[in-house]
Order: sequence, then C-alpha cells, then structure tokens
Amino acid sequence: MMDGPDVGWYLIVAAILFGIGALGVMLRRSPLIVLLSLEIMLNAANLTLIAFARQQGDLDGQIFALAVMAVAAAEVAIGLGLIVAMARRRMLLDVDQASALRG
Amino acid sequence: MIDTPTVDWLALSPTIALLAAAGVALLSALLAGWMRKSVAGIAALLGFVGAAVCAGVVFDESSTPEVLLEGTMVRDQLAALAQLVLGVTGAVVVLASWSERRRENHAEYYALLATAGAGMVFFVGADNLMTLFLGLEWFSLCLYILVAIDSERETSLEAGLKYLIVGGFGSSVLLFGSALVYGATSELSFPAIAAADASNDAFLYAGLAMILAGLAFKVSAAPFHMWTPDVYQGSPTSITGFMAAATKTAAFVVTLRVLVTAFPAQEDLWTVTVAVLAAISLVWGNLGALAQRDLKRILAYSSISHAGFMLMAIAAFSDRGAEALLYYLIPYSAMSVGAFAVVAARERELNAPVTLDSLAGMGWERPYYGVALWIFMLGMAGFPLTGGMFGKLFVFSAAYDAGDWWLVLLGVAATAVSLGYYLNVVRWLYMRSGAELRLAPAGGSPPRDPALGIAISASVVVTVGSFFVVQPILDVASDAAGSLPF
Amino acid sequence: MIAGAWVCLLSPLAGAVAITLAGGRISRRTAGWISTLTTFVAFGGALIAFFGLWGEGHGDREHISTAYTWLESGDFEVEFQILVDTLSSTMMLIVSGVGGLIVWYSMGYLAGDDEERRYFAYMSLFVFSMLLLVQAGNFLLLLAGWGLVGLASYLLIGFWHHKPEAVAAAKKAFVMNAIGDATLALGLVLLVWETGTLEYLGVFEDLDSLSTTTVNLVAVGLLGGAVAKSAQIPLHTWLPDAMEGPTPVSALIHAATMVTAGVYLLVRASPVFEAAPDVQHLAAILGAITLLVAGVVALVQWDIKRVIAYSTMSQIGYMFVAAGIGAYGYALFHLMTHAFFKALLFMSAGVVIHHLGGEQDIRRMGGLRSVMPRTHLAFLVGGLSLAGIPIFAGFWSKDGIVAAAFASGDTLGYTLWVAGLVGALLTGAYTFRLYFTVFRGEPSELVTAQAHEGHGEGPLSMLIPVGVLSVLATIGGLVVIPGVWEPFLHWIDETAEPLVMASVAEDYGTSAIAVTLALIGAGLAHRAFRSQRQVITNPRIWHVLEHKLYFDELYDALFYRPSASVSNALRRNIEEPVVERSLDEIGSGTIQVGGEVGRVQSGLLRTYAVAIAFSVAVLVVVFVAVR
Amino acid sequence: MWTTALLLLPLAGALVVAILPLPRESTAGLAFLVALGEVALWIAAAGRFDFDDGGLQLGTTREWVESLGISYSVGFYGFSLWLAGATVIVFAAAIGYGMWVGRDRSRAYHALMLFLLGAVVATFAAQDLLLFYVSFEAMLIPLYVLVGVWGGERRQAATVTFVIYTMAGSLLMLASVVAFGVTQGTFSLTESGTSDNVWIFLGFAIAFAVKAPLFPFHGWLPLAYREAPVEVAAVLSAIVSKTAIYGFLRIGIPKFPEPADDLSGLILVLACAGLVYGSLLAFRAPDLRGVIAYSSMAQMSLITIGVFAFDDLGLDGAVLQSVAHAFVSASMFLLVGMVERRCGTSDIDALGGMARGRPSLATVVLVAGMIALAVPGSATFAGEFLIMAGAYQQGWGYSVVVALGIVLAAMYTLRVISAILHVKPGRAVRDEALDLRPGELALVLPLLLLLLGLSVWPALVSESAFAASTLAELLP
Amino acid sequence: MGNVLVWITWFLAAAACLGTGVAVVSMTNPFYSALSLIGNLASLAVLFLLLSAEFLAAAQVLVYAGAVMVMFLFVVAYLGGRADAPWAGGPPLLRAAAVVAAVALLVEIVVVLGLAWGDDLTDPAEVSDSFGSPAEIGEAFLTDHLLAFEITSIVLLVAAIGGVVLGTTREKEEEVA
Repeated sequence: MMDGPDVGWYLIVAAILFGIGALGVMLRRSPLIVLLSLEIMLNAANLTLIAFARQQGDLDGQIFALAVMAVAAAEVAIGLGLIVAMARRRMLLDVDQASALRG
Repeated sequence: MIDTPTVDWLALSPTIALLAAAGVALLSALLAGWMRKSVAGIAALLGFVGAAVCAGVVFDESSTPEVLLEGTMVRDQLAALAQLVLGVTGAVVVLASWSERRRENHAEYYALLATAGAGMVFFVGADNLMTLFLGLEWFSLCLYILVAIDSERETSLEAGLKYLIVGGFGSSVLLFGSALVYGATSELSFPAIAAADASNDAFLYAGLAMILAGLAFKVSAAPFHMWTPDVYQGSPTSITGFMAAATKTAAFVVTLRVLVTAFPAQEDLWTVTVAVLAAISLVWGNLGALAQRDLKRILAYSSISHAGFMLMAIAAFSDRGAEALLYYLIPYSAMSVGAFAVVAARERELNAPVTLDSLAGMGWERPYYGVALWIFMLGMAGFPLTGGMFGKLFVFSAAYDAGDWWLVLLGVAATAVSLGYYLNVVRWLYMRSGAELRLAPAGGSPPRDPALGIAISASVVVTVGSFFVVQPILDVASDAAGSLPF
Repeated sequence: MIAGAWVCLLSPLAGAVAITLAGGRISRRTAGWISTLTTFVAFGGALIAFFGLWGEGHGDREHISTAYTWLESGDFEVEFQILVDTLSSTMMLIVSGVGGLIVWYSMGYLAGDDEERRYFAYMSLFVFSMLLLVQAGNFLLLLAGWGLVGLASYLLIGFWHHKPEAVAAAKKAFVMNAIGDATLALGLVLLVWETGTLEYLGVFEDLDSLSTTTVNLVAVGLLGGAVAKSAQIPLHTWLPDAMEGPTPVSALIHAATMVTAGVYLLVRASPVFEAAPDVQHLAAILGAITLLVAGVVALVQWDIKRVIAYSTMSQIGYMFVAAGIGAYGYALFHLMTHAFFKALLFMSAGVVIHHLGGEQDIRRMGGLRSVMPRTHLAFLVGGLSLAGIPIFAGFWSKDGIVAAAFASGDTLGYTLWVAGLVGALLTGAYTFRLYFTVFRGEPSELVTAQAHEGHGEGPLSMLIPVGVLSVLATIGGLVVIPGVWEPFLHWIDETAEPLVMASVAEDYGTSAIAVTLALIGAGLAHRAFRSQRQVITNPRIWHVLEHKLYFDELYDALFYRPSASVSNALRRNIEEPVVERSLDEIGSGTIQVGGEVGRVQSGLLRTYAVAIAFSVAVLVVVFVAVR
Repeated sequence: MWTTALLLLPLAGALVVAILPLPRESTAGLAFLVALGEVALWIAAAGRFDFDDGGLQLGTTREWVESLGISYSVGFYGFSLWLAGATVIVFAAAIGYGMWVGRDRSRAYHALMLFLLGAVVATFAAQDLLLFYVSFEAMLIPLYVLVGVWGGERRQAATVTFVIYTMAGSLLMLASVVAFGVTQGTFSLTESGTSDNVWIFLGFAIAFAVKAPLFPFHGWLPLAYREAPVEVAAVLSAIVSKTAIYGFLRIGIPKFPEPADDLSGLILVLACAGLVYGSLLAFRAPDLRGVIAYSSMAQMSLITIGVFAFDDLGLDGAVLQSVAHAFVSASMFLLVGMVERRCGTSDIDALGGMARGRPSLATVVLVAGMIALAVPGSATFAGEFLIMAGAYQQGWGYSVVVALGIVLAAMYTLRVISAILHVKPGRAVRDEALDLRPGELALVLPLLLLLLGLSVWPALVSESAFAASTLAELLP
Repeated sequence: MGNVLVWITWFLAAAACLGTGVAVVSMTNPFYSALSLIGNLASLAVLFLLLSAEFLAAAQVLVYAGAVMVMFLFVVAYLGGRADAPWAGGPPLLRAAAVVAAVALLVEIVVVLGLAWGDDLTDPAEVSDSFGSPAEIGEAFLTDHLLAFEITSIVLLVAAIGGVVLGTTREKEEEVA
C-alpha cells in the first residue's frame, strides 16, 4: 500500500514531461536548449522506470534509471564538447543553420 | 558480504580485447607523434582481430546458448557470429583509416574506434533491456565523437551534432519504450519478458512500438532514417564505412534478437510492422539515392534500402529469415566498408568530397580501385558473382516462405530502381573520361596506401568469396540462427 | 538414268560454285564457257534420263532417287530426292536445252560487260534452281527450287545494279514472288498436317481422306504460288518491269523457263487440283483474263521487250487455261513451244538491242530488215510461231489448247474458247505491230546511224543459238499433229492424265478460226502500220492501256503505300514516343521523385526529429489499437 | 567435365587477358586464340555427345548451397548444345572482329568479351535454376560496359536503358526463381517438379520476353542495337537473345506446363504482333542497324511462335531457326560494321552503290541477306517452314502471320541489300572505300559457309534438337 | 486512501516539475533554461523520494543537478551571447507538425495509461523500507547488474575522452582566427 497518489499519476507526469522534452527538441533552434530538452526526455523515462520499480517492488528499474543518469551525463558532456567545437569554428549555434548536409 | 557473481570471461573476451586495445591506443597519446599513430593503429587493429578470433572461439564453444550474469547478457552463436563480423569489419576500417589526413587525435581516434567496436561487440550479446540500452549508448556515444572528430571540417561537426541530437531523441524513445515494457512485465531480460504473461497489455504494446522505433532508428530504416544521409556524408569516410557496416550489423542482430526472444507472442503485429518499415525503406532509400551526386550520400541512401532488405528477413520471423539476415550482413558489410574505402582513396587523391563527377575516368586511371568499386556496386545491386545476389535471394526466399510475396515484388522493383544509381556509378567510373572534366586529378600517382589496398582487397575477397562459398557461411548462419527460439 | 538426272541437277550448281570460287582468277570468257558447258552437260544428263525413261516400260516411267534426309522433325521428314518421270524429264530437257543455248548466247551478248563472271554464276545458279524445281521429288524441295529461281531472277533482273529501275524491278519481282512462296508454303503446311508428308505420291494417295475445304485451301495455296511465279493476274505486275534485266535473262527466265514454273506446278499437282475443281477452274479463268488483258496491253507498249513480256503473260495465260481445264499435255506442249519461240523472239530482240547500243524503244527503230536480214528472219519465225500461223510450233500447241477449251464444254469451256480466240486475234495484232514497226518501213535515224557502228548481227555465239531456236520454233510443234501423231501428249499423259481431249474435228475447226483471226490481227497491224496509226486509236483507252490498266498504281495505293505509312506511323506514333520515350519518361520521372525525396531530406535537424516523433506516434497508435 | 571445361575456359581466358600486361595486338590475339580454343572444345564435346539420344548429357553436378537445394549443375541437351555451338562460333567471329578493328583498352575489352562468352555458355548449360539466373544476369555485367565504353555516341543512354530494362525483367524472374525454388524445395531443374502457378510463370515469361525481346517489351532494343559496338550488337542479337529461347525451352514450358499452355495464346498473339511490328519497323528504319535490330526482333518473335506451337515441328523449327538466325544476325551485324568502318555511317540515305568494284562485299552481303530473308531452300527457310507448320496446330492464323512475316522479311531485307550495294554510290561512299579485306572475309565467310552447310542439311539440327523424353516434357 | 501530505508534496513536486520543464523548453536564454532544468531535476528528485528511490534522488541532485548542470552553465557562460538562437522559427508547418506529434505521443501514452490503470496500477507492491536504499542499490549494481555498472563507467570515460577531443582541438586555429 502506497501513501499518496497511484503510480499512474507519476506516470502521467512522466508522460507529459516526455512530451515537453520532445517538443523542445522539435521546436528549439539553439542546440544548447535542444540538449536540455533531451535531458528532460531521459528524465521522464527515468521517472517512468522508477515509478514502475516502485509499483512492482523491483529494484531493477532503479538501477536502470541510475545507469541512464550516467548516460545522460555523458551525452551532455559530448554534446557540450561539440557545441564548443562549433563555436570555435565560429559556426552559428542554430540547428536550422546546420544544413550544409542536405538533399 | 555479497556474492560475487561468476563472470564468464570467454563470453566477454571479444569486448575485453577491444577495450584493452582502446586502452593501449589511448595511452599512446603520451608517445611521440609518429609513434602515436602507429601504436594506436596497430593496437586497434590487433584489438579488432583479437575480438574476431575470440568471437570465433566463442562461436565454437557455444553450441547451446548460455545466459550469463543474471540474464544481462547471453553467450551464443548468434552473438559470436555478429562479433566475428564486427571484428573483421573493424579491422578493415582500421586499415582504411590508416592514412587518413588527420594531424592529431590519432590516439583518441583509434581508442574511440576500438571502444565503439567493444560496445557493439557487447551490444550483440545483450540479453536484457538495460544492457541493450547501455550497449547502444556505449557505441553511439563513441560514434558521435568519431563522426565529429574531423572538427576542422564544418560538415563533420554538423554531422556530429545532428547525429547526437537525433540519436539522443531516438534513444530516449527506446528508453521510454523499455520502461513501458518493464512496467508491463516487471522484467528486463528478454526471455523473461516473453515468459511474462502480458499478452494484451497496452504498456507492453506501446513499449514494443517505441523499442522498435528506437532500433529502427539505429538500423536507419525509413521513416526513422532521416539522419542517415547527412551523417554519412559529413563523417570521416572510414567512420561512415564503419557505421554503415558495423552499426548496421550490430543493430540488426539485436533487433532480431529482441523481437524474437522477447516478443514472440506479439509476432503477428511486429512482423507486419517490420514488413511495412522494410517497404518504406526500400522505396525511400532507392528513390532518394537516384537524385544524389555525392557518392557518400548515394551510399547512405543505398544503406537505407539495404536496411529494407534486411528488415524483410526479420519480418519473415523464421529460421530461414534469420539465416538470410545473417548471410546478408556478411557481403553487405564487406561491400559497404569496401565502397567507402574506395571513396576514401579517391577523397585523399583529390582532397575534395567525392561526387560522381570526380569519379570520371577513375576506372581507367586507377584500375584496381575502379574494379573494386565496380564489384561493390554490382554486389549492392545484387548481381551474380557477388554475395549480394545470394543475400537478396535468401531474403526473398525467406519473405516468400513467410507469405510476404508482395514484399518480394517490392524488393524486385526496388532493386530495379537501384540499378539506376549503382550502375550510374559504374558509368562515371568507366564511361566518362577524366579528360572531359575539369575536376579530374592531374594524373600522377596517388598517395601510396598499402593499408587501404589491403582493406579493399579484403572486402573484394569477402564480397566475391561469399558468392562461391555459400554453404559454409550458411551453415554458420544457420547455427547462429539456432540460438534463437523460433 | 537416275545418274543422268543427278548429273543434270548438279552440274550447273558445280558451274556456279566454280565460277564463284574462282573469282577474278579466271577470265570472263572462261566463266562463260564454264557456265555454258555445265549447262550442256546438264542437257546431256537430261537426255540420258529421257532416253533411259523412254526405254522403260509404259507403267514404269517413274523413278525416285533419294540422296539424304534434308529436313526432319519428329515423324515429319523431307528428303532430298529427285523424281524422274515423263513430266520432269521433259522439263529437264527444256530447261537445260534452252538454258544452254541462252547461256551460250549470253557470252556474245554480254561480252565486255564489267561483271560477266557474276552474270554467269547467276545463270548457272538459275539453271540449277530451275532443275531443282522440276526434278524435286516432294513439294518442299519444289518450293526450295521455286524460291531459288526467284532469287536467281532477282539477281539477274538487278544485274545492272547501278540502274535504279533495274533494282526496283528486281525487288518488285522478288517481293511478288515471295507472296506466292508464302501462299504456297501455307498450302504445304496444310498438307503436312493433313497427310503427314510432302512427297508427291504420298500426298496424292491421301487426297481422298481430305475434306473439300482443306483440298480447296491447299489448291488455292498452290495456285497462289503458281500465279505469282507465272505472272498471272493479279500478281503479274513484276514481269514487265523485269525486262530491265539483260535480254538473255528475259529470254531464259522470263519467257522460257521460270515463269512457266506455275504451269509446271499446276500439272505436277494436278491430282490436288482435280480434287478441287473450283480452284482448277479459277486457274483457267485467271489464265483467260491474263491472256486477254496482256494481249491488249501489249498493243500499246513502246518498249520492244515489254511487248514481248506481255505476250509472254498472255501465252502463259493459255497454258493456265489448259492446265485449268485439265489439258495437261497441251499445257506442257505450249510451254515447250513457247520456250522455243519466245526465247527466239527475245534473243532476236536482243540482237537488235545489242546492235542499237541498248535502245529498246520501238519508236526509234524501223526498217531493220535490210540491215539485219538474219535477225529479221529469226524474228519473223518467232512472230509467226507466236501468232499461231500453221506449221510453226505455236500453231500446234495454242490451237490445241483453244480446242480443248471448246471440248471441255459448259459455259466455262465456251467462254474460255472465245477468250482463246480473241487472244489469237490480239496475238496476231501485237506481234505484227511489233514486227512491222521494228523491221519494216524506212530505216529510222538511229538505225542508219548504228548501221556502221553497231555490232552487226553479233558473234557466232549469238547466232548459233538463235539459229537453233529458229529451227525449233519452226518444227518444234510437229511432235503433236492432232489425230495423226501425238507422241508428246502420250508421253505427258503418263504422268498427268488429261481430263479433256478435243476431237480432231474440234481441233481443226478451232484452228481454222484461230488462224483466220490471227491473220486478221496481223492485217490490222499492217493496216495501222501502213497508215502510220496505231492499232488502238481511241486516246482514252490508249491512255488506260499505256498505264497497264493502273495495276501498279492500284497496288501502290493498296499495299505499298499503306504498309509504308503504317510503318512510318508505327515508328512515329508508337515506337518512338511510346516504347522508347516511355522508358526515358519512367526514368526521368523516377529521378524526379527521387529529387522530391531529397527535398524532404532538408538537412533541417528539427524536421528529422518531427518525422521520427510522428512515426513513433503512428506506430504506438497502431500497436495499441491493433493489439 | 566437358561442359565445365567449356564454361571455365573463357572465364579463365578473361582473367588471364585482364591481368597479363601484353601489348594491344597480343592481347587481342590471345583472346582470339581462346575463342578458337573454345570452338575446338565445343567440337570435342559435341563429338562425345550422343545425338541420337538428345537427352541431358555431359552433365556434372556439385553441391553449392545444400540447404536450399542449389547446386552447380550443368549439362547439355541436344538443343542447348546446338545453341552453345552457335555461341562459341559467333563469339569467335565477334572477338575476331574486335581484334581486326583494334579496339582500344584491349585488355578490358577482350576480357569482358570472354567473360560474356563464358556467361552465355553457362546459361545454355545451366541445369539449376539459380545457376541459370546467375549466368543470365552475369551476361549483363560485361554487356553494360561493352556497350557503354566502346559504343557509339549515345552509348551511355543505350547501355543504361538496356541494362535496367533487362535487369528489371530478370529481377522479376528472380522473384519467380525464389518462389519456385522455395515451393519445390530444390532449384535443380532435373529434380524439381512442375508448378501450376501462373504468376510464377509470368515472372519467367516476362524476363524472357524482355530478353528476346518480344513486343511490347523491346523498348531497349533500338538504342542498344544502334549504339553498341557492332560485334557486341551481333552477339546481342545473335546469341544473347537466344537465352530467352533456352529459358522457355528449359524452364518456362517444362516446369509450368499448365500456365504455359493457358497463356500460350497470349504469348503467341504478342509474338505475332512482334513479328509484324518488327518487320514493319524494319521496313522503314532509316539506318542499317535499325533494320537489322527490328528484324532481329521479328525473328525472335517467330522463334517464340515456334516454341509455343507445342509440337515437334514448331520446337525443332525454333531451335533450327535459333541457330540459323544466330549466324545470320551475326554476319549481318559484322557486315554492317564493315560498311560503317568504310563509310562512317549506317544511314541508308547516305549509302549505296558499293557493289561496283567490291565483288566480295557484294557477294557476301547478298548471300547473308538472302539467307536472312529465308529464301526457300535456305536453313532459315527450313526453320520458318517448320515453325509455320508447327504453329498451324495452335491456329491457322498464326501460320498466316508467319507467312506474312516471310513476305515482309523479303521487303526489308531487299531494302538493306539495295541500300548498301545498289544504284549510285551514296554520299558517304567514297571511291577509296575498299572491298572486304581478307581478314574480314575470314570472319564472315565461316559464318556464311556454316549457313550454307546448314541449308544443305538442316536436319542435322532439327532432328537432334530434342530427345523423345525431352519432348514429352515440352508438349503439354 | 493515502496521506494528504504525500498528495500535497506530490502535487507540488509534479507541478514544479512540469513548470520547470516548460520553462526549460521555452526560455530564450539558455542560461535560464539550464537553471530551470536544475529546478526540474530537483523536483524530480522529490518525486523519486516519494517513489522510495532515495539513493536515486540523492544521485539526481548531486550528480546531475550538481555536476552536470554546473558544467552546462560554464559552457553557456563561455559561449556568452552566441549561445542565443531565436525561439522556434522555421516553417510554420514544421512547428505545427512538431506540436501535433508531441501531443499525439502524449495523448497516446495517457490513453495507454488509462487502459492499463484499471488492471495493475492501483495496487503497488509492498516494499521494505530499505527499498531503494544505497545499500540495496549497491548490492544490485555489483551482483546482478555488474555489467551495467561497468558500462556506466566506460560510457563516462568515453564522454571524458569526447569532451577532450572535441573541446580542446584546434587551439591554434582559434588563435589565428
């Protein structure tokens, strides 16, 4: 028996968060904010994992979430590295401008 | 005191070989300039070769699949075969990268290459959703860096950024799907998911859909493929080859494994979906390639269409389909790596991106490379005397056997369209003389590059060899497919 | 005897091959001699075969000799075999005999031509083919010979290949003959299916078991071949044009031998035609029409050879009439005498043309009698024979045919009889119109001019054959004197039993009328010549006749132009725009679609994300909905 | 063994020619020697062939892909041995022609020609469905480059259209191969049974229809035949097209008796349409190559009529006609090539009058032309007659169309002959244009002599084409 | 029927979480976005706590919000004004499509939730107090999920290398430029 809301409510929060993150990726032009949006999506997934872990009383979900955190951190690190490299090449930090590769 | 889990070192040996190689390569950064490159390169080469050898041993030792480490990974012939392919592919890529014009970062380059290889080698043995996700991220992160490693080229950075962001998006979807599946079954490991009774659970289906989408992203199946042309074009050419061959191999083997081991009960749904994805990929990839001028881009679209063919094999959901897929991967990997190696050679010669125009007359000036590219193009188009033909044949047989005759017809039509660009490459190679075009090289001898030559030769041997030596390969593929519970 | 037949067949072939292989290594004269001698050797072989046969008993004059199986398929076999019987041995004699003379004549006629060697090779090939045609032991081999004579005819008509008219005429001849070949072949196909064999004897034995329709169709097929080859209406237009070839060719092929092959076929296949009487009568009717039409048209032609060519058509018309009513002996008899006198006429005409340096227009001739007395005599003999004046060869054969028509009775028979008689009138008219215009009167400008420069009456090689033929044209008809002496007819009857036999009275009665009419015709011609007018005075009729009743124009409008315009239309409206361009269209269309695909791949990262999100959404909807 | 040797010799020759860095003449000479060796080998093989039997002989079988029932299985029937014979001879002439004109990039050129030879022989020898497909496709590889590199001005368009078009057909066949093999459990032609699936049959039929080509699948033909180097065009029309006939004879009909029978009406109608259509287009084509190209189409339609006549007359006729047409078409194309070399064009308007002073050319063109138009007595006539007779069983109309074809053939062939030889010299014909050289004669004459020989004795081919047992399979 | 306090905490945390999420996505200045993300992570940590994932909550705050986001802020600061890119923009169709796609995804997941809620979401498992504690997490990590642990470290190493490779190259060029 859980105190407070059902796991379902957490899941709804997670789902909305995932949607917000996805919207961020799809709408924003600044790669930095896109990166942040990705983080939000990963975190939404994490919340889902943890909620299910709680629901099932199974620790695997939490472990998974922990690993995801590391991965998310790594992704941010690499993303930032890229953005810095781009900035040094004096490239515009705008994903809409990064379209030399097309067709 | 907690029980230390028993670790099956043999199963991990390919991964470890590559990680060790990566370590050595990374350490070589401390060495002087010229040594740095050779030490790192040789380490990576040895790592990949070692991984291949270890994979061979594993294959030999694992006639029955064995689940390891609480169901996080599995040691079976399917993984071993994939590892073998990955190892060889990686070794060829190392050779092809040997004389890449990169002034620094050799150590990191080879270290990352080996690490990416290790990730893939691990990935194909993943047996639960967590290792699946982590393995995927492992090699993907390496690839994000590798794609952008030519940071003096803006296109390289652009490709890296695109790959990173779209890739991150894809992995989030995969992750969310995994979470849903986990929620539905409270299990992470594939066989347990299959065993859990959740045959009508909305979470499970939604999760499966998202996992499928995430994997489709990695195999660059349409409509999840859109990053592919851009990234393939922008990356350093050898890395493109690596992605085209190795990433695809790894992702396809895992897709097959996940769908077959974890979701056999949902078979009726995902086979159709995969078939539809295959169809879309065939159409999109082939049509897209037709209008391209840049060779890497053409090959990128072509890889999308090949993804379509391989998805056909998965959609068959049968022994025969699995065999077909595994067979297909072998010549396909060789052809892609080989083709990109030739592109790399031309690129180095001209010091410019390789477009169709810059191929003009190459067939006559550089007969060996020309013939090799010709063979790869024919192979991709599925002409006889290359394994590509048998690949298509097996895939078609599997699809037909599974009742997807419409897919066979579509495959046929797609192949016919694909001739339009494969043969176009050959046309530019031989039927336009370089003299007619300003872009052509000044003649003279190209940079000597024995390593590249070896890489191309190896690819040619595999491409052509897999045509003549079909049965042994098929036996191996059949053993590997036997690891899966059909 | 059989050996003689084989020698007869193969010797001209050997000649042709020898000349071809020798190429430029032998002189032109040698080539001529090879050709002439091999043809005479063939004649020798024919004589051996003939006398061998002569010596046989009455019922045994039929011998088949098979060399090997030429074509085989399943149960169907066609052997390379020759049949020697009274019919074929007669034809062998005519072909090789007349052929030999004409080849010999050619040596003189063509002396100095550029490509004599080629000419003689062709001639030998022709003689071989013709012999193959007449000696063939089955229908398919006959068709082979049939086609090969057509080929030789094509080659020889177009011998002067730099002349556009000659080339066109050669093509026309070949194509028209090909039509005949095709119908003949179709007839044979029917026979193959219905009787399982193409051997004459086998076919004739099985005829009873065939349905009437089948037999009729087969007969029509054969008749088609015969009509084309023998230049009967409606497939006749090639023959006048064929006169573009060298004159000896006209003499040999387009008068004496090849064109009469149709008659040979009618006789050879008489059992088939007898089983299909309607078709046989059709042959007779076509013959009658041809003989009249050709006779009329011959009245208005200006080209000496064309006049003779029309007369040839007309005479073959007689033969068709004979074969059509079943008077096979007379058909063959007329064939033989016609070979003599028509060859003679052509060769005399050839001498004239030769002398005049190639001039063929009779309006520029005249008064040649004094300049070329021997030729004049020969031509006159030929003309008399042609017109059917008694004791000359043509008299015996033609009148026999007309009488037989009368004897066969019925409306058809009488009609044919009338046609034959009118034909006799016409023959007299056009023959003597020609004769008077060319030989009588004052020498024309051209003739005077050429009197000193011309070739005279030609070398011995020309004169001797002309002489021999003059003799034959005079006395050659004496092998049949109705009621008195008819060995020739009996000889032929052994192979082809006649359906009709005129009584002596009918015969002599008809002859009297015919000769009278012929003389009237000659008189008309003479009167016209004296008054410097033409036989036909109505200008409108003249015009129509001069255009050969517009047959050429008609065929041009009916066949050539439609087929050409259909071809052009196909090319312009289907092949190029549809078949060829559709490929381009499909190709460029696909590439265009490919370009659209490229446009969707805009390089905009966010589109990619949207696409993926959308696809994921769809996938999830489907999965959740369908589960 | 013999069959394998026949197959490997040209392939090995191709490899050697490609690798040995010899000067141009020696390369060509070597290739020519290999081609002649192949002819000798064929004669030796034919010597070991029991023509009275006519069934599958000289066979070899090796496992290839056991699990799918694919094997390397080769051998000859009477008819395929004849087709292979025509192949080796025509190729010897074509390679000889390449040598004579001195094609540049000699090593590549001759290697490709030899490779093509090997592929074609393999096609005719294949007794395994997949091997058949493989060799059928393998032919396209060299053809693509041969046309595309050594062809005329629009060679690139020609080669792309040709290869994509034919490959599209063959890919349909691949689908059918798959379907048939999978259903049967084996790809071996000797072991597999029959199928009554119309769709599978259609896959094969379309592939063959494109290759032959039959109306309306001939879109690639005009350009390819016009732009290919003549000897390649010769090989294309003389030999490569016959693989379609082999396909029908070995696969299309015996493996699909019912569908073949059901659809024979359609195919016959298409073939008749093709015969008339091709002949009419040939009649008005503006250039020599066009005439021969379309005539080739007409002839292939004719042969198809023979095949689908479904009786021994038609079948024997089809084989006889295939062999005869191979020689005819090859010699016609080579002759056109020789004319083109002298005049630089094959435009009918620009040619003419070449007979004067060029007796060899005139004779050879005439002989070839006469046999091409199937003058009665020739081998082609024998073939056409058998086909005409055979087709009668399926309907008298077909025989009539064949007869019409004979007439039309006379029309267009005479046009070609006259266009080259007769009347006044055309504007492209210069006085210096020589008669055929001995080298050229040496290439064309053997073909013509073979044709004449075949005319003297057509039964040689027609009676040994099929064994009774083979026929039983072919007659539904 | 649950504890009201928990409900209130949940509600606050959830609201904060979504609010900051929206803020991250909608701020023009990446600096504020990053700051919002920190808030987001923190509120997520609260939710984690409510779900008995104490260790994770701690890790979330320390590692994520603490380390990663700080790094992020440094980068934003380093890039300065150049970091700004206009909001959204691009073809309106694209924007609309993006919104539609996101909403579709969201709606689906919610529907799925609704479908699944009835069966098994109302009745969570009983868990011990130590559930989610560092000890248990640690044990699981080192036994069952040893590989995951190892991989995590490799991934982080890769990230480090990546940061170095991408971030430090071409100093010279920059000086020249």
